[in-house]
Amino acid sequence: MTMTQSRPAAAASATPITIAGALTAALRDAMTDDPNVVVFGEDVGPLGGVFRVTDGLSREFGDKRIWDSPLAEAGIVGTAIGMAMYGMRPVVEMQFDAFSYPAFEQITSHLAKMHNRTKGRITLPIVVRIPYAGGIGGVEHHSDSSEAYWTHTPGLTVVTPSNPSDAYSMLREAIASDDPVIFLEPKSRYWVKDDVALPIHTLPMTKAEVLREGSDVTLLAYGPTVKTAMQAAELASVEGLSIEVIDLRSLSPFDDETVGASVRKTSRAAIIHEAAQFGGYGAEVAARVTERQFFYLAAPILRITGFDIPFPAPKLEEHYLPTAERVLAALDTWEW
Amino acid sequence: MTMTQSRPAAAASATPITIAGALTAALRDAMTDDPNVVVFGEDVGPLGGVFRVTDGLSREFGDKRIWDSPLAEAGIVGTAIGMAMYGMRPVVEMQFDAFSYPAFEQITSHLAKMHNRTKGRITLPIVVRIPYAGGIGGVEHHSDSSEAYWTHTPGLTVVTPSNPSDAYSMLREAIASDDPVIFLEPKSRYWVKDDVALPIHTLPMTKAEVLREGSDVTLLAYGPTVKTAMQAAELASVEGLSIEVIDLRSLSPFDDETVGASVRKTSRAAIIHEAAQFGGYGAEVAARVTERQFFYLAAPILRITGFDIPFPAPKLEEHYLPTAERVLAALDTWEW
Amino acid sequence: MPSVNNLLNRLPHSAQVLHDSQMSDTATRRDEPARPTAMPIRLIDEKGAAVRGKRADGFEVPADDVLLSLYRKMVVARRFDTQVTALTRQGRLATYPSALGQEACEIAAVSALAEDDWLFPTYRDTIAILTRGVPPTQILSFFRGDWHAGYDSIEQRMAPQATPLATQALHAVGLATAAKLKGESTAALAFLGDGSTSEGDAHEAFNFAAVWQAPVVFVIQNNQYAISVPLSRQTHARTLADKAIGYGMPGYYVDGNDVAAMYAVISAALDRAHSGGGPTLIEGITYRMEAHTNSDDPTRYRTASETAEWQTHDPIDRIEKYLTKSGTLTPAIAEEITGEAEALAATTRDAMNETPILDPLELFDHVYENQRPSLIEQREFLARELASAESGS
Amino acid sequence: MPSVNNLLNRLPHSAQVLHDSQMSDTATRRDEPARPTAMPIRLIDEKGAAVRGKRADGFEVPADDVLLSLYRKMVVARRFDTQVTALTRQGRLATYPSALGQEACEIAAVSALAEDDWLFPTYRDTIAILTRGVPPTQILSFFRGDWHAGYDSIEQRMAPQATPLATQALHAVGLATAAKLKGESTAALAFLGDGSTSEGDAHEAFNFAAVWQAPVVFVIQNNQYAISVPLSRQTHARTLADKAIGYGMPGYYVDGNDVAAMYAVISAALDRAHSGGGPTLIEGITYRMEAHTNSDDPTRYRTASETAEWQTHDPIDRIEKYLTKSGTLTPAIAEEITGEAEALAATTRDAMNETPILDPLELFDHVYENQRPSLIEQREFLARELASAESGS
Ligand SMILES: Cc1ncc(C[n+]2csc(CCOP(=O)(O)OP(=O)(O)O)c2C)c(N)n1
Ligand SMILES: Cc1ncc(C[n+]2csc(CCOP(=O)(O)OP(=O)(O)O)c2C)c(N)n1
Ligand SMILES: [Mg+2]
Ligand SMILES: [Mg+2]
Repeated sequence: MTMTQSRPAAAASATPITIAGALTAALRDAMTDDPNVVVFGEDVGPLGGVFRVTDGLSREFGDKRIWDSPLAEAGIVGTAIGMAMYGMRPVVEMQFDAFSYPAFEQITSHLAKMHNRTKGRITLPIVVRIPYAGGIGGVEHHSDSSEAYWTHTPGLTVVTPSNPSDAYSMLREAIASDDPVIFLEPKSRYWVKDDVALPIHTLPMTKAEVLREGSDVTLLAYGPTVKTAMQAAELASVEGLSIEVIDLRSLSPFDDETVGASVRKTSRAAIIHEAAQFGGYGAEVAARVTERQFFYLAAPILRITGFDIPFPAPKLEEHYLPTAERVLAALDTWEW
Repeated sequence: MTMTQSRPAAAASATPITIAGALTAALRDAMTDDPNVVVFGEDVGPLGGVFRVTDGLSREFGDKRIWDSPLAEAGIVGTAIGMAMYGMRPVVEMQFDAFSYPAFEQITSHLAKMHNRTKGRITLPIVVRIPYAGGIGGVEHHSDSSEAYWTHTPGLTVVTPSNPSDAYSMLREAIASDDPVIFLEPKSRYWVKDDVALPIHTLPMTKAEVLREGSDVTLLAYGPTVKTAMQAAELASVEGLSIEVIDLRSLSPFDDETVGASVRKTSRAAIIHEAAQFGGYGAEVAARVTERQFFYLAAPILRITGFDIPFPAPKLEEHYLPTAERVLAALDTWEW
Repeated sequence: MPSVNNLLNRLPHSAQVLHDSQMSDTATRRDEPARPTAMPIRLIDEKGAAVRGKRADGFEVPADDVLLSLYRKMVVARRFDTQVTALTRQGRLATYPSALGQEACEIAAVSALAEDDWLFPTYRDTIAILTRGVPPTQILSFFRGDWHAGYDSIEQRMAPQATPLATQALHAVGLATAAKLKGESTAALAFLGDGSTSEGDAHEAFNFAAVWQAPVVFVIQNNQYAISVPLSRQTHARTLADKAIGYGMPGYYVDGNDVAAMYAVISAALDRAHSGGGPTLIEGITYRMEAHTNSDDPTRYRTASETAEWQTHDPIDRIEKYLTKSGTLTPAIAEEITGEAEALAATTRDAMNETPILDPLELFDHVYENQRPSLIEQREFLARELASAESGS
Repeated sequence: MPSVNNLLNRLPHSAQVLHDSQMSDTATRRDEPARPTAMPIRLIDEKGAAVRGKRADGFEVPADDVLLSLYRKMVVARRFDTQVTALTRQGRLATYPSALGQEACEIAAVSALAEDDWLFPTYRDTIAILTRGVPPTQILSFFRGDWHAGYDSIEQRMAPQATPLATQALHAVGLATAAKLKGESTAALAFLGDGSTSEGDAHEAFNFAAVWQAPVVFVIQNNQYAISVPLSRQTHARTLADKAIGYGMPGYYVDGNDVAAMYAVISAALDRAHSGGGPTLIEGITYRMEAHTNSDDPTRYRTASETAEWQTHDPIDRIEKYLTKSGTLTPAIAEEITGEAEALAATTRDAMNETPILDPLELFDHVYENQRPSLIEQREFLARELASAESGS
């Protein structure tokens, strides 16, 4: 994956590291720096999580800092809220996207609202880590993209890294934040490697990043679809189309500034995500960018997304997931 | 409220009836016609529900047809699913919008998906009635507008009536549908009266309805904001602005045809809802209408919505809820 | 520092149970947590007489000075409660869920708390919050509709009143666990209604508390109804306290209109919590004398005679009789208490007759700790709208 | 027609309990539902000997022909299970959660069902579905990744295998209640794992079932782990069966590797359900011998010696010994059973070696019963894309 110019060139000590590994490192460093950081959830202890993101931490920090909770997601988020009220900074894991749904009431009615209802007297510095999206051949309920549920909920900050450097930097920042953060981890990208020297500070987690500059089209992507966007840009360049790729990184807040500047330059934009299109995150992106840049737009903003169907069974997911080819075909539907 | 031309003039036997009353009548008639229709939830029995929508039904039908369940929303939806698998047609009530959140997993992972996962072998003819939105001075968690959560979930049908005739007709149709329906009842409008002769058949519940014709602007509204749109249209007409008002009625599916035709005519549109703007239902409306009608649009589609904050406490809700004045002020921001 | 997962008194792993088929039936019974008694624990009966023997389950009537203090708080709290109900009927408040008749549970619980302990109240438990020292205006701003939470939760060590049922029980478990992890003796007490025990969150809270041996006390105020729904539609169990058995924690079934019994049982549970003994589940049998809230109509679901019958079990009556008999409650003291109660009622009336000055722009100021540009924009939008409305009028 | 709310055997309203302080401690005890025994109920021990007396809790060893049929199904199911695990290792299936070691629970439950009864299985319970007569291809299409559910749920009276934990228990309660409301004797049986009992949905299911007196049987297969998490991190209760007490329903603590005991206890529970006796909670103590799924690594959380120890409690071994001793299981029959098992394994291998032909366009055909225009559009989009890929290649 082409790294942005703004990211520092790998230092001497840079080593190949995966997103999963970078997340582990971020957790380790945060736990080392602050004794109030605790980690719990299903199987995060000795097993190291089903994706091994907490691998080794249980041995290193012991079960007062990281432990397996009972199997109940509302319980996990609900008790994290109580802990945060007493000064801790819990990082909890929902094992798969769809298994965050039992915690929906705790997240929307409490996690998101406590700061507001107490006029900031109670802060909830909690990170809810959710491996999300498809591409790993998971059976039903293991490939949902739930971001639109969270981004529509005022009080939550929702971010998603697409590469190891951001995975580290953004998770550190999320843990350090006094606002609750829904931290979406693109599970199909856990094993992507980059050469990175840790610790690394990338852009603030609330900022979008221009990963590739271009002049004809702005492609907006996040998490698992950043790679798709980069591939599409590469393919398009062969045909002489210059595509700017922006990794949104932060879904809530949305970085209007960075995206606006790009769209004013290119006058055409498309957003790519895996979730169903209807009421998906792309709707907000298309609506708000159109509102703000209407008179710069030469064409409607395209949404290249999953279909409005439940996520398919493993053997059919390839037909559901947006591909670079589908992106290019979509761009072709514009009148140029 | 001005009724549409397409709705039959009140028949001889028309009597004043509220939305709540029309819903009660629809439940009564559906229960009378089909012994498989059962009603349960919190306080729907002898009390008749906190909004009295099930008033009298318990006495009339007895506790094999309508009863108070234990206080647990996942339990209510989950058992309704099992009942539907055995041939019943449960109509369940979530007492207030935010109290549907404990049922989120049952709704998104099962209610919405069962038909698809079994290739239609299992149908779930279930109606989940949810009184929603604000305007009644409710304390926190009693005024949420949760529609965007449901409309983003493939497999659900989401409808909302704005007047007594539709309340009756759409609830009958929802109960008769073999698809699960989220039936959103605008709680601030429960006591609005119209002269109606029941039973009444209005438009199919999946169709939008042009409530007022106009040529300059299309105002899209649903549930509680239909009244706001009509008021705004009335006020605007004084200033010579001709506003077409469409009551969406069906949020999922979206009636592209009716809305498209209107927007192609007016070339300007705005959507009004109470829910927070970011990722709200209006985002989908703005995005899809722009996609389809981009070259007909003279200006970006406006979203006149709640702010991106938790629903305010009773004394402050007036500042949050979209008003006709706010709608008119928004239309003024367009370059004409 | 104790470990959250260092489980005390674990039973032999069920595998081991399986291995030895020669084991006698009782061999695996350990010192089990206290099981709820057959009859609700009671220390003072309706006639104001002390109860001893099995019915007291080993608990003792608290000293007279403790009881007098409880009595005083109950009287004051009741006066406050009736005052607020009256103000609500007059339209001063948006809503008020009264605790009339439940004073024994409310006051016993809050009085048993140590200063550092946390309380997790529901909408029903306003008088407990009052009794813990929060000024009426701060409490009532929630029900008046000024803002969602009116008092300083951190300073008062009381969570905002919870509306989504049973959710607060999990917060209590989390907070208690955090205290335990930090090696502090803080305990948490969560109130729950009988209806709320049906929610999944109640179960998860009881279970997390037991597995983590969290210093938390759950006080279920079984007031017989969840709005209109009677207990018989909520559970098929003998008692709600029996649920404790399924979590391996001590459970107590208590006469919730007997403040002496509630105080004794809750105090013992808090002692256990403070000293590493884990959680306790307590059910107090009581009755909501008022409507669910002012917008409820109890004639639809219960008879006047039922309510009248419960009147004879009034929680204040019996302690009044007891203290009068013992000579602790003199007419002079009674008069003083009435005076205190009336003074509070007057303050409350005055406070609620004032119109609060609210700043709509504050709506945008607390959504996040890290304010975001879009909310600043929206704040400015509303500011302009307010300004133009001002200038327009 | 029975009424869902016509509660049988209700205890006196707690109000009444309060009234009479003269009542003796035992006066309120009614005929309580059966409480779990101290030791797991067992009818046949590891040596293949019949168990009598207290340990059998009044249950009797089923007749030899019943046991032989159970044995046959267990052997066939195990062969199937190991075959599928092997096929998964070879990459033929996306995933497979094995039930190796849990055959007694699985086969006893499914064999005890009446024809009209419904089963609500989890991902773990593939062999139960097989044993109830679903062809391997239909079952395995889920794990192969063809579609979410592969068999006809209505025809087979089995819900699709549930992945979101404990959610299916509520469906079972609803279906059983519907049958009861219709005056039919259909019962439902829901499987649950030990870990799943921690979910709120498990609680709500148990509670709704008890309050509604639904004809449902909950069978908890306590296989000691929820993926890597041992039972001690999941509950602090003596047993999971003890949870029944908190719902006022009969609870049974059973040796889950004793197919005779599981069959006897489940059959009795189903009899009760069929005749209006309400729900039952049964915990079978067992062990998952394989990894959680093929992508799990059990060495991270349990020792080889623990697994080896459980091997000595194998559920097939003991029934084999029992039937051999009794002369019912002859070498000829054993050979015949092996043949049947091998034949099934072969069929399964053959079936899974075929590449299924899937139509991607079907993705759009079952989302709704009432197809909507936007999905027809999306279907056409994919059809065009597929066509152009075809012509492009
Ligand atoms: C999750 C949730 N569901 C429903 C409600 C609506 N509701 C408010 S109070 C109430 C009854 C609560 O009964 P109980 O727990 O017994 O407490 P009580 O009001 O009797 O003190 C209900 C159903 C709610 N607040 N939260
Ligand atoms: C609601 C939910 N949360 C988490 C998961 C992920 N998950 C799948 S299986 C499993 C463990 C289940 O353990 P148990 O209930 O004991 O059943 P077993 O697998 O041992 O048969 C977990 C955590 C899930 N499927 N559903
Ligand atoms: Mg109650
Ligand atoms: Mg298990």
